[in-house]
Amino acid sequence: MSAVDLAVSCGPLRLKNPLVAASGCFGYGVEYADVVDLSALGAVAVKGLFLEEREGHAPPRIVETPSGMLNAIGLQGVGVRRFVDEMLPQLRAREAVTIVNICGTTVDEYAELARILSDAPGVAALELNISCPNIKAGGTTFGCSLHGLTDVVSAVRRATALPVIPKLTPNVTDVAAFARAAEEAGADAVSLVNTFLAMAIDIETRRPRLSNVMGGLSGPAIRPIAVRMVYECRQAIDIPIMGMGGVMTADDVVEFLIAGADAVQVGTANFVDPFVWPRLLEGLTAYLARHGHHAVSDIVGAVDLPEPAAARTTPESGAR
Amino acid sequence: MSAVDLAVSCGPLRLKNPLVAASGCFGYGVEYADVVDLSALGAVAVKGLFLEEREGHAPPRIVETPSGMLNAIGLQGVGVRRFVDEMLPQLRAREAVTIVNICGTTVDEYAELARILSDAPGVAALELNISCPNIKAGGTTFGCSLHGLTDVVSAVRRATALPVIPKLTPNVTDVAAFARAAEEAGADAVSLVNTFLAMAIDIETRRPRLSNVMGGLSGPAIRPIAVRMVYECRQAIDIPIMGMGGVMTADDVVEFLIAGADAVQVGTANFVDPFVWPRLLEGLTAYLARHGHHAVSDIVGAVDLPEPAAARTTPESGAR
Amino acid sequence: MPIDVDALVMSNDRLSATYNVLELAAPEVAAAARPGQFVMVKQNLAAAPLLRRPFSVFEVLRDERGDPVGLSILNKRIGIVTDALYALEPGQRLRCLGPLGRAFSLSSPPGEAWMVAGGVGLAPFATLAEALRAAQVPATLFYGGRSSEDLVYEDWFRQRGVRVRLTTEDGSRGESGLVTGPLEQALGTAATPPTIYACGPTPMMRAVAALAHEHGSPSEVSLEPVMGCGLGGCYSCVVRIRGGRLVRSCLHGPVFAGDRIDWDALAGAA
Amino acid sequence: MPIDVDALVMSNDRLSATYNVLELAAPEVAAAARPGQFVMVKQNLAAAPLLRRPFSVFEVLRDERGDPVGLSILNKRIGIVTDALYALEPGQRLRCLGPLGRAFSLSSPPGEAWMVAGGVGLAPFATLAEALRAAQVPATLFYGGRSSEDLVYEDWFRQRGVRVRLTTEDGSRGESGLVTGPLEQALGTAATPPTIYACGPTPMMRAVAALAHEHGSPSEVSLEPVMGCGLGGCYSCVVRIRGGRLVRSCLHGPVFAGDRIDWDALAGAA
Ligand SMILES: Cc1cc2nc3c(=O)[nH]c(=O)nc-3n(C[C@H](O)[C@H](O)[C@H](O)COP(=O)(O)OP(=O)(O)OC[C@H]3O[C@@H](n4cnc5c(N)ncnc54)[C@H](O)[C@@H]3O)c2cc1C
Ligand SMILES: Cc1cc2nc3c(=O)[nH]c(=O)nc-3n(C[C@H](O)[C@H](O)[C@H](O)COP(=O)(O)OP(=O)(O)OC[C@H]3O[C@@H](n4cnc5c(N)ncnc54)[C@H](O)[C@@H]3O)c2cc1C
Ligand SMILES: Cc1cc2nc3c(=O)[nH]c(=O)nc-3n(C[C@H](O)[C@H](O)[C@H](O)COP(=O)(O)O)c2cc1C
Ligand SMILES: Cc1cc2nc3c(=O)[nH]c(=O)nc-3n(C[C@H](O)[C@H](O)[C@H](O)COP(=O)(O)O)c2cc1C
Ligand code: FES
Ligand code: FES
Repeated sequence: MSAVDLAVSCGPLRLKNPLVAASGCFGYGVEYADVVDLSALGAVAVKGLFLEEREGHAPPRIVETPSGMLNAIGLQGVGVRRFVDEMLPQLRAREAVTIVNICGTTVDEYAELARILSDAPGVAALELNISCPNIKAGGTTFGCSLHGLTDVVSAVRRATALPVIPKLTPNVTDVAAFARAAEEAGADAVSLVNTFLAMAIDIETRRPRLSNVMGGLSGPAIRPIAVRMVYECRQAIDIPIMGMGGVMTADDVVEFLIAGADAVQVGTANFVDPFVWPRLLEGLTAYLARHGHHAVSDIVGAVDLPEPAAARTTPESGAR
Repeated sequence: MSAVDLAVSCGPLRLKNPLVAASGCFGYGVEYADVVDLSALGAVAVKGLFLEEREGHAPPRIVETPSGMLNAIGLQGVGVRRFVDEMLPQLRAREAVTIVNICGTTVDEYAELARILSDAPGVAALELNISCPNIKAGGTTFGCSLHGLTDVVSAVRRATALPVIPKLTPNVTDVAAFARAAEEAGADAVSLVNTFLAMAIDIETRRPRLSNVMGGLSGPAIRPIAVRMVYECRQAIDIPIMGMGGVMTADDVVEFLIAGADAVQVGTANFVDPFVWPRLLEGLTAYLARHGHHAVSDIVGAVDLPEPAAARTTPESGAR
Repeated sequence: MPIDVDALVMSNDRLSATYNVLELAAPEVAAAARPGQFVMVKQNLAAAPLLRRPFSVFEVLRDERGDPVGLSILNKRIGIVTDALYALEPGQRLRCLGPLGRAFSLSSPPGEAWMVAGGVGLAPFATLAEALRAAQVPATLFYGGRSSEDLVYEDWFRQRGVRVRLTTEDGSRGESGLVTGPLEQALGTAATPPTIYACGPTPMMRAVAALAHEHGSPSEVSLEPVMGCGLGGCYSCVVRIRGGRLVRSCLHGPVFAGDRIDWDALAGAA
Repeated sequence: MPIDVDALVMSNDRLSATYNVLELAAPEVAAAARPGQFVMVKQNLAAAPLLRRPFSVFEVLRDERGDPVGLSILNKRIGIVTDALYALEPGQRLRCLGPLGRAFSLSSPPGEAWMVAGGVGLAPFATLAEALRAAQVPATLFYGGRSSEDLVYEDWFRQRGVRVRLTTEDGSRGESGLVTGPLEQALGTAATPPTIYACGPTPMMRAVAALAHEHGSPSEVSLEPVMGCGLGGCYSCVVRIRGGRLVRSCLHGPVFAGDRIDWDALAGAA
């Protein structure tokens, strides 16, 4: 097993292993410093940050669903300045590789956030959360509009030398088209998936179970859709992919790697088991060793397609 | 409880209750005649039919996932003529209200199927499966293209006097836009959701777990997304909605009704428990009685929105 | 007409680290079951995993008066549900839907019946052995496994007048090699071609069907594809038969005439 | 620093049809737990439902030498997991992550400590009673429920020198009415303002906090919002404090000064 090297590179970003804490599921990282060795993770994607402090939505903010959960936190956050002054130094002290997840309501806000964070010591990369609430570009979110995505990525690209990783929403018809647009706009990598827009209703009160009415579905329930989307994007782009969606075990990590992810983010699993990280790392190492691989990259995108089927792997072909 | 009347109407279609067997999850209905009283169901949507007999995909055709399953049956079927000659008479003999789910590779095939079935005694309505494999309209399936959808619905509308119910795919950015297009093209109702395009990989063999590589995700896992989509469509159209996706219990039926469905289809649950129907009917009746309702329509679309939230129910607002 | 019973687990006999026999209180299902039929089981309708799993009816359990009181299933651990069935304790319950599928067709005397089982493929043959005995058909069981742990219950068959020939691949029990070895040998010396029944790994069943064909014996095989519903509703369980059609093995099987199967296609699917 | 233990269930004492006490072998968690802290439990990491559930540390269980051997939780059935916890049998295991959250701040003599519990809101007060006793703070428990079945464990408190005043809404036990009745009365006649601790339904805690404020008593309440993680990671558990900020009750609570809570907002959220 010692022969296995878990290090991966996501474009300019070198990670000691492919496991990354997903944004919004790990606070600002510092909350977990007591239970998780932050320096042992490939990276930590911190909770989505706006320029200013944000209050977020009223509770109830989460509700459990079959093999998943809905959340509508509303991006409560301390704002970028307090993050840089208060959290970033702690993350550096813990030797965490920090990916900052940024959100704006305008293209300029994204660019401004990128500039501020470029000057802040200890930021490894920027993940662009382009599926936030209240971000309109031609009537839909940046994340659901190719133009919106292109505008945000290009603006951030111009504003920073840091690795730029747009995070794609799964709530679109053709996610691969968004991955291509991100690549063309100069992204260093893409991450996917964000949560699926969903809703649950309390049948006794007939009220939505979330104060915000709708929320994002995460957890094992979405994994098969997320794996499909990572696979589609792998066929469509050459830049690295950070895959995620419902990863709970090392087997799930491997499934995303084989589907085409260069790194794998882990979100909801942190809530179920904050001590999941060592188990994921050991399991991944054991899998690679068992199969005689020395590097993670050996299995990235290594799907073995049955020949006749190869012709049928268009997005249409699966639906009934 | 006897005071509760479960009858509902979906446009011109009168159903003795809102529970409908979902297409492809109940064979041609006749397979279940021994275990289910077909005449006790609101209706039976039979397995998708093409003009000609179809072989479908090679096995493996299904794989289980967290709270769900993937399938890529590939619409194996007997073709419309054998259905009319062999199955339809049996369905009539069992007094089943039969909704025929039709699939074509061209607009003309849909129209031709509609004509044939209009002359066949015992067809209550046509459900248009516009998210089948291999159906191209401008590079994407009819189901993922507004023009494709409009063309199919208009053509079928012209070809038949039967109630026309396009079945919407959830694999789109804005499902409500497709519901509107269906309404404008003359649909009597819409049904949703079909399955979510997904994929699972066997990490030992690195082969896709389905011979077709991708398949459709169904079951409880998708329910919160399906409920959201039904709710969005309810805000967008005036024609009736048949809602579905992960219904396993009477509570789930009620959730879809409250979200805005006039009738509720039940698919995967048939595999888990073919005797689910009496339990669903009793549970629904009990709920209505407990809440002092005499008709199903009393709760259709009866979501109670917390005031401040009402403003925030746009598709964007849930995502992070 | 299948029924669904929330059957009480009467006993769980763990035969080895991988095999166990569960006795289930499902008298109606047991009474209706014919040799080769199966049941779809699930521990709790609400609990994960979502789908039921198919299992052959192993024994029909009877009281002293000979009336059916339940059935047993022979379980081999290979995953989530089979592990859970191995761990079940008496007093717990298991939902049991059946009987389902097409049964073996009984050969009649004086012709002999030869059953060929590979590992857990033994499961459908206990009920068949009882039926053959009632019909006074002389029966032999060719029973093979990887090693001795894969061979269970042979005494049960001996006690019912079945001649048993054991093989193990590692030679730890009976003749060493594949079960088809002794079968071929016996076929070569058989006075009249016996009716052959086979259940086990696909390559084994294929080989048995081929041998039977060669020696002019009729054969029936019991297939074990992944099954989503067991009732003909989902079309997940199809197998290709000679002539090219895909048929649902939960309705037209699991028992098929060995000659009807397109073995090349089946091998590809596995 | 919280740890996660796959704790053995040592006993399950079903006090009524809705209440039970589970004894869990989690010595390290018990040793570190301070009054008012909680644990996040889940039966099996892989099993449904997905998320853990928060429970107050009820008793710290000690051996004859007084060393912690485990902890108990007082469980009230209201849904999926609480039903499952009611059904647990000794020998089974429960994952137990903790201790978590902010503890009660101990008042010191000669001042008195009054604990006000509504139903299962009793849970955080057993450990508090022990701590008060060790600090020689005179303690009273005002304990209310809908009816007598909602009142459990009062003797446990009496045996530890706690004065207990019971109320039930239906009068089936103790004084009839709400727990705030006797509290208000007692506050009216109290020589010096006691420190007041409250846990129970939101309206009750709100009323208690208001009474305490009126009579110049410091108060602490233990809130019970839905919690997704218990570690500050998910931001699901926020409560609005005076001044308008939303704070995570798993980190800054569950125990808050009664004066800090924006009770209007909290009522709205429920
Ligand atoms: C008609 C019929 C009768 C059967 N009778 C018996 C019996 O008497 N005793 C017995 O032990 N088993 C029997 N089987 C096989 C049994 O159904 C499977 O072993 C079981 O479904 C596996 O479930 P699992 O949750 O343990 O495995 P899973 O965790 O679901 O899967 C584990 C692995 O096993 C594979 N697998 C899943 N289903 C099957 C299957 N049907 N056959 C082979 N591999 C599969 C999966 O692809 C996966 O790789 C029968 C199958 C059929 C179709
Ligand atoms: C810090 C803290 C300490 C707690 N201590 C105890 C304790 O010692 N003993 C005890 O019995 N309970 C305690 N609770 C409450 C307990 O966590 C919930 O009762 C439990 O999570 C419900 O889980 P369930 O699966 O049974 O309910 P579910 O099936 O998940 O939900 C059933 C219903 O209860 C509601 N609900 C869910 N979570 C909560 C919650 N946290 N509070 C109120 N209603 C909820 C749901 O909205 C739903 O309407 C505590 C809660 C917190 C936050
Ligand atoms: C409570 C919660 C908060 C989240 N907040 C953010 C966020 O701030 N920014 C972001 O890009 N994604 C956010 N996400 C999405 C996750 O990062 C991840 O994309 C999604 O949950 C799927 O992964 P999982 O199934 O492993 O959780 C959040 C998810 C959850 C559950
Ligand atoms: C095995 C299987 C086959 C299906 N075949 C069809 C079909 O032929 N036509 C169709 O419109 N939908 C088909 N569907 C989709 C279902 O009708 C339904 O839309 C979907 O499964 C969601 O509902 P559920 O979660 O209750 O199963 C199929 C689903 C499954 C699981
Ligand atoms: S198992 Fe569903 S059709 Fe055979
Ligand atoms: S419960 Fe997750 S932040 Fe408090």
